[in-house]
Amino acid sequence: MNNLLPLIVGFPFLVAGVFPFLSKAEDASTQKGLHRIALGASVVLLLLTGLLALSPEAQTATFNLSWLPALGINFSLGTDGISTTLAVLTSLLMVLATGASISTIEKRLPLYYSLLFVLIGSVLGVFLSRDLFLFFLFFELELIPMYLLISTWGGPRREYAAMKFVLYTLFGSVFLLASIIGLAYFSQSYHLPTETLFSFTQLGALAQSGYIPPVFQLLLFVGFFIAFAVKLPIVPLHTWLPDAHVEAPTPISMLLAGILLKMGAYGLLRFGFDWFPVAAQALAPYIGVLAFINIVYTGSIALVQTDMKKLIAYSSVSHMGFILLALVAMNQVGTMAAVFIMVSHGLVSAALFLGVGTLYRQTHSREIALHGGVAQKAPFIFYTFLLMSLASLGLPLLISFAGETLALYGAFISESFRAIPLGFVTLPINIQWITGLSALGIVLGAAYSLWLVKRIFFGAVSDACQKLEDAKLNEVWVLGTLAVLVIVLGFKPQLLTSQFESSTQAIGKRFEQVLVQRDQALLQQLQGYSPQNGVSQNLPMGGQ
Amino acid sequence: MNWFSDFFLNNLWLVPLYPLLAFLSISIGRATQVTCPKTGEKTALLPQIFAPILTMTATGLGLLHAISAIQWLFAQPHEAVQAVERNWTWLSAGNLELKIGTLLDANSVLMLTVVTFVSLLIQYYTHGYMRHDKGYAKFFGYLALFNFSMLGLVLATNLPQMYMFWELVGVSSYLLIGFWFHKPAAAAASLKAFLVNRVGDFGFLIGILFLLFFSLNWWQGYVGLHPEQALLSFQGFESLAGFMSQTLPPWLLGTIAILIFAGPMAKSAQFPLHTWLPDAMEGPTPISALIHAATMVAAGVYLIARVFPIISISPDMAMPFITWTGVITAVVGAIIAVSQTDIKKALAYSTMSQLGFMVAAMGLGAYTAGLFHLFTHAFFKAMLFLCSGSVIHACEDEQDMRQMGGLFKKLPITGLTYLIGTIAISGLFWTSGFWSKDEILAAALHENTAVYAILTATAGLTAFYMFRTFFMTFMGDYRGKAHVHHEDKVMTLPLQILAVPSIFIGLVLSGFVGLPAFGDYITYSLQNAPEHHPHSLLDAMFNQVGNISQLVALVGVALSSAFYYFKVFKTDGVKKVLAPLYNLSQNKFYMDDIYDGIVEGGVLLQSQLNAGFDKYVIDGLVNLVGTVTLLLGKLVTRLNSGRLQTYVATIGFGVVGVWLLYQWMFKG
Amino acid sequence: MMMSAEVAEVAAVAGLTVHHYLGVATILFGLGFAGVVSSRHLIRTLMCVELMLNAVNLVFVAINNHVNPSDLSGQVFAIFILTISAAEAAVGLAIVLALFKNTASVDVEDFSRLKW
Amino acid sequence: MMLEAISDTLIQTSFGQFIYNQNLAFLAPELVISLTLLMTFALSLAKTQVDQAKSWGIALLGSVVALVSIVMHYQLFYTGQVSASQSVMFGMFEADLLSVVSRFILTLGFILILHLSKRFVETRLPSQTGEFYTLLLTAFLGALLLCGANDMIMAFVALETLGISSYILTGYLRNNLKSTEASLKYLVYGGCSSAVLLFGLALIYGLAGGSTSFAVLPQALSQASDLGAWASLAIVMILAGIGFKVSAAPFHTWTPDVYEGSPTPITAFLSVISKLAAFVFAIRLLTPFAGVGNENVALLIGLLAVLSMIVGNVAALKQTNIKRLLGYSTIAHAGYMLVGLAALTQNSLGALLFYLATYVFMNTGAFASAMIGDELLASEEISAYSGLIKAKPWFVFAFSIFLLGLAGIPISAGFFAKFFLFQSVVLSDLGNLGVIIIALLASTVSLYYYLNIIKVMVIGEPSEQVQRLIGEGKDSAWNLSKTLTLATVICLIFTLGLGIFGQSGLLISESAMSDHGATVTQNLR
Repeated sequence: MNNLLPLIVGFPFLVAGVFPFLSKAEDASTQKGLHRIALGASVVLLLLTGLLALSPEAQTATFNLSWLPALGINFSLGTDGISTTLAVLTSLLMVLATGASISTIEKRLPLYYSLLFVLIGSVLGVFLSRDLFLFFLFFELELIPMYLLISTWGGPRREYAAMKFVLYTLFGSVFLLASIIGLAYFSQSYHLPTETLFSFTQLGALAQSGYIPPVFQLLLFVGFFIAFAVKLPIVPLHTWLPDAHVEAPTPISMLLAGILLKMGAYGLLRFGFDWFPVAAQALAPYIGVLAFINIVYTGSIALVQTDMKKLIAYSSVSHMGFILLALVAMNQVGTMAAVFIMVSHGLVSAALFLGVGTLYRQTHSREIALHGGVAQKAPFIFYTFLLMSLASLGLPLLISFAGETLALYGAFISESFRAIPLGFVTLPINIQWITGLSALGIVLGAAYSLWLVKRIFFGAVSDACQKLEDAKLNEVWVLGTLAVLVIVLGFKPQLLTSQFESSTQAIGKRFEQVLVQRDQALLQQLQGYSPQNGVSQNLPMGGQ
Repeated sequence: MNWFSDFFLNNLWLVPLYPLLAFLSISIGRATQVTCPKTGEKTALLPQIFAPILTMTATGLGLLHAISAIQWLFAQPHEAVQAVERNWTWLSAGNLELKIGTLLDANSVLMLTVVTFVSLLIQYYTHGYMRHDKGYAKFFGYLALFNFSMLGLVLATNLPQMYMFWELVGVSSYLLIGFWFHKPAAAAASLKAFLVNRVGDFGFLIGILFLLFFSLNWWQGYVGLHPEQALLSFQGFESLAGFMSQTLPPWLLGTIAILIFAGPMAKSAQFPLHTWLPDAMEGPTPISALIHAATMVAAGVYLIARVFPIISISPDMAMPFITWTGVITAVVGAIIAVSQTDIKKALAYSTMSQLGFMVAAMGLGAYTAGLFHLFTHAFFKAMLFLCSGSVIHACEDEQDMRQMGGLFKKLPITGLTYLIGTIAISGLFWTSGFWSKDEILAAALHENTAVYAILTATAGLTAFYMFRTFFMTFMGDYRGKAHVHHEDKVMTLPLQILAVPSIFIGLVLSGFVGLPAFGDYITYSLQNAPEHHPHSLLDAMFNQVGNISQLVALVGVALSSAFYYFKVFKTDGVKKVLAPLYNLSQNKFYMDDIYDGIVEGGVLLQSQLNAGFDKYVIDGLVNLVGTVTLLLGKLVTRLNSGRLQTYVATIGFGVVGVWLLYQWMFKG
Repeated sequence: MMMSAEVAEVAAVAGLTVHHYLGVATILFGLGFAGVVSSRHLIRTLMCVELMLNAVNLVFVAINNHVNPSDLSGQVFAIFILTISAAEAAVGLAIVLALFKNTASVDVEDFSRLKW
Repeated sequence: MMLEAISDTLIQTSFGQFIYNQNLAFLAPELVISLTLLMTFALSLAKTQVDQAKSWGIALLGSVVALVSIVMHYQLFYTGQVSASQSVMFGMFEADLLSVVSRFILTLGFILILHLSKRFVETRLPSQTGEFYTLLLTAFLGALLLCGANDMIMAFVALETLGISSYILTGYLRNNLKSTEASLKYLVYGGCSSAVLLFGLALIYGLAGGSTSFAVLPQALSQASDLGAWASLAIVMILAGIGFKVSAAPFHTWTPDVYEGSPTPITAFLSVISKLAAFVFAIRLLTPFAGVGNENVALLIGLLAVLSMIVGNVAALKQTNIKRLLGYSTIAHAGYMLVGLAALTQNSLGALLFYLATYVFMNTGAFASAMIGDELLASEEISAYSGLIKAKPWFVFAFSIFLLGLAGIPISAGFFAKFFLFQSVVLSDLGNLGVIIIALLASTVSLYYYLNIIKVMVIGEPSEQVQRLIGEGKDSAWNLSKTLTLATVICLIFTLGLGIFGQSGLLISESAMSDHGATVTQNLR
């Protein structure tokens, strides 16, 4: 099973290599042929990842090939619960995106599909790599295909949006590279074996061991945090997302929202919080505030957007805020919630973007005001879009409810921080306050999604939508699969959580361990302190 | 018979499942188009007629479960009712385990019977009302979805599960209100209903989070106590409340209780969050009857009953708050109902007012009275709405009472049942309304005389506006233009069935007629529970509180008939005299405009500011960095002016500059 | 060997130390550089470049004499510099000639077509 | 075996004896190149153009033989028959591993340049090809000598041979005003900066106690605890000289004009060969100063590095001429390399050497593509390239790979080289992380203009030149020069290959700077 890993990562690149040599004719039959080949290839990829996920060693498969021993870099891939789940999500969304591009992309198909497969190969590489250099290589490799995909097939302001996306992510990866090299410096200065200088196990153990002086731990954490904050995105560094989404063609914005944002979350979880829990706990108050801003601030902006895609883009940022909140909770519930929302948001936002895409394909405008009464013209789009909007606002027994409640429950019962020290003044705001205020996000979520549904689907049929017909066949089966997944995984979330339960539990236990140590240290500090009856009497309101 | 009832008792989890299956089969059946071989035209897989059959069988089975549950309840000694609870894990993460299950105890039996019985009748009625509508099957699908969520809520064993089905009920009411989504008013009403409910759910969620925090982090005792019970299970609420009252300060207890009360405040249309209920009348009448009269709005009161232990531990903060919210809602509802011209809106405001009564009862600690009024109100209010439905159906969808009048002759059964309903709601002649309202007033008298006075006055006002609607629609001569059809047999049958409990249920459950009293099973031992229990039937019928309330109601009826039947006084004369009150009532206390102001001025304005800030400041900063780099680039290329002398000069400046910088940086 | 001893005596008598030579050399160097920067005429620029190179010769010889008079590697270096500067001057003149043939002007200002 | 036979007979002769005891054998590549130089010179006197064309063949043959001799020399090292440091000609030339490896890269680069210039020279100056190659070989000879020069005089002579011949080559298109103007600027600027360099060397000569050899420097400086005023001025002046040759800011003003004006093969030559040789010279000269005065020299070089990174990248943003843009990009890359030089540790210099190797291939590839673009579209403006993917997709793919390589985007050698360089710099001292972050931010800015070209080619509407190309359709096939395409393909293979299979390349460059590799690195960390 171990050598399945390089096959999964290598296969997309192989396909990408083949596509440019296929015929460039623009007539219908070759187009259909190309679409079919691409769909076939992505289905094969899905089978491979599915095979990996269902195999007994889904959580422990590893593959190692020494590549540049002179610098301690080896081509090592591996899986644990989280990586397999995200890999399966990636290949699933790839199949759906290829399905969606059948009706949206017409010109220059060979170039389009080769870039798409390079993109998917690099994302799979990111999720499955167990060597920090390899991770960084794949992290940067997906930039150029994404740039070309957005700027060749995108909307009117595509070049600006694509360039902004690339430069923003590259700005983030500057700090990622700085932290990677910093970590390598410490690994070298502690004379750890050099031929596995960049392997996760070695660097992870070093980071978690606490040998690195706390100041540098903090700096390294901040380096990783900024890099993945751009990708997640977190508020001050998020302005690339609305532009990139609005200008990207539908299948690309499906992938962008579906899996590219998850690279940020995955990185934050694995390199940020998991490797530097002490530093993460120290900065937890500020990240908590960022999470709140991410949820409520972008939620309110989504409310007043006039462009459909921009509204959904801002709502994705708001959902990513819940992931951040779950991570800040630093307990088992929070970690599971974070990974769960990664998957649930992936499916829901992909469906929402395809829904908007089908409308944009026919009305050629994303202005909400121009649309009206679409429900009477296109019932299938209406019912799937309604289902997905309800899912995105967190309706129970649909997929994202479990994620959001776990995030809120986990964050509220967490003890990660009791006050926000701001240099001279310490605000008595603890994580419970932050969670309570972030719960406003679900009200805003309901407001903007249902208001969008009302303005587009209900009421009289607007003139732009007179000639609107229902979704095409390929869009029907794509939206259908997503709807089934959203309902089934909503009814029985354990189907999903059983995949990554063990790894999130392990990470969660490590977080809780850090919090317990912090409390013990605090207790020793107040020597005179003697706990009365074993019940830790820290009132949520008062607290330290 | 008992293996039959055992089957129904043990797998109560089937009750919500039936409507869910009905909903799924209807939606899938209608969605899949299949081309029939002979004619070749595409029809839906499931013919239209199957939709009502599926939904009604599902509700019928639910009713059978309810009957066997009643049998099980009556078989038990009412002092020690053994609740039956079964749980299945829905989602577990770390020390948090969310469970879904079914809880069978007195309250759930009560709600189960009300929901299944009333919805069965309404579904039969809908067959008549919606037969010509294009979305006929879809409507029954949505009704099945609503039943699933309501029954799930009723049988919930713990608060998180209750919250889940709470939101599902909210969504099904959204779908049903916005059923005719091509009408802009219906679309707006459904959005408003859902958002106001969502605001209530926000408070409710914060309350749950608090309870979760204390029971998981502090209350070390929880885990050992009931391993099989779910987190925050209703069974364990007494011990949780006991623990919390010892450890937490009173203001915190009060805040938690009020936060949880925020949920019912929105769902049961209590004062500040009531504006969605009248707009919800945009939906078809059957759902106004089902959801906005009998079941959903009652879910709020049911939740208060479930979390009563938590509320009761803050007697001097949460309980008065709830009482006065109930009272204000009752008064405001009644006043606005007086000036309504649309028959459904009038009934909607009367529901709001009656809900006010129930919530006030709960606030006063009159647990049994509140639930008893909920029980009786479900029947006669559903009947009233169905009557209004049959009137509207007959007058070709005319809802304005000023265009009706004299319909008694054309629609005798509807007229009669409407009269019975009006008598019941006004609490006259010992109908069911009298018994339940009488207990609330008795509790109010015992607890707080001011509340008693206001509630009695409101009871009188209720009688006034209810008879006003009766006289305007059924008495006098027909003012409308439309040709009035005959009443449809399918629609009048449920009316007659509902008339029976509206009259006798109060008497039957007063405990003097062989059957056990309502209060025997549905009680909650509160230290300061009102001790007065009528000893005999006569004493119950003719006690002091009952007589006063009947008297006040009669005065109301008299005044109303004076104005609207005998037309002794001109209504506009009174309007001028009570002008301020009348304007207030006409404009629904300006609540809608206040909310529009809050939403437009507050939320949307702030969002516009945020969007502007995001676009110009953060994005502006990013673009600024871009332009600054380009400017720097221009500046640097300035150096390459093409003139050889400047090039060579840079060597000199370069050397001197670097050397000076070196001296300054490393030596200075 | 003899030669340098006498030279050293004469220098000592006249009070000339290596710093004087370096001073003169730097002044020469500065003049050369100023000449290159300021002159408009190409030939004068080339001559100033030669001047700078000669200034460096002076520095070499002075230092060689001051630091290690017995070993003449400094002066050898100076001779190399002389040859190289001669080669450079030749090439420079050829280029100026080519420019003159094309644009009939030797003014530096005319040759600023390649810019920004 | 045949070689041993020749060398045995040769040794008997007195001349052979002289060569033997001065182990001149290690100067074999230089000797071969001078031989070919003479032959092409003889050919240049021939009248007929056909003979002139043969000179390209001879130049190529000569450089290939030189390459073989270098490889054999490396074999000697590898098999340990020869001890690391072999000073030749009384210490003038140090035939150590550093010089071998750098000369190997140089020759590879030179062979590519030859391929670039074949068609270019035949079409533009058919009658003077012999003379062109003679000059090119002299410049190359200068570069080779510079790599091993371990003495001031030797270094200066080599530097000037390289310099003066490249002045002439820059102005070789006599009737083209741009070329002559470029050579004028190059000459005057080169003259001044070599004067400044000499002034510095003179001061160092004084400091080193009157000996022109670099070997003596380490002892001379060992006592010096801190750089005196004169010594620091000397270092700055030397840096000015090196900065000119390597086109580092603030001594970069000549680069854009000369790169735009001079013929493209010569620009490639300047940007690759002379830069590499100058860096080896810098390594030999500056490493003794590593320990002096708590790394002041390192900070000085770092200053230059940061300045050139910022100037190079920022100025290139708004360029429209492809060669001028590549000129500014070389300034930026000089900045990245100077960061490696500033760290002055063994593995950072090793990584620098590897970076130079990858840079040779990427830059030559980029210039080759510019030349192909010039042949296809007859214009150096980037706008002319718009929509080229519709006519020549494979050319656009190659050009994009070179540009992405220069930008340091993955799977190209540029990414790996940049990563190794920055990582080695930080591993020497965590304090350098600040400089690295500046370098990375600068390379982020650089992606804008590299990606801009790719965007124009892939997304732009076909320009009129490209439309004409599409009109010609497939029959225009590859009437491009065979050698030019061959050179581009070789560069492409190396740009993609050197990263992924860089292990051997890395080992060689690491060994070059290891203890036994270069005499000069004894006192390095």
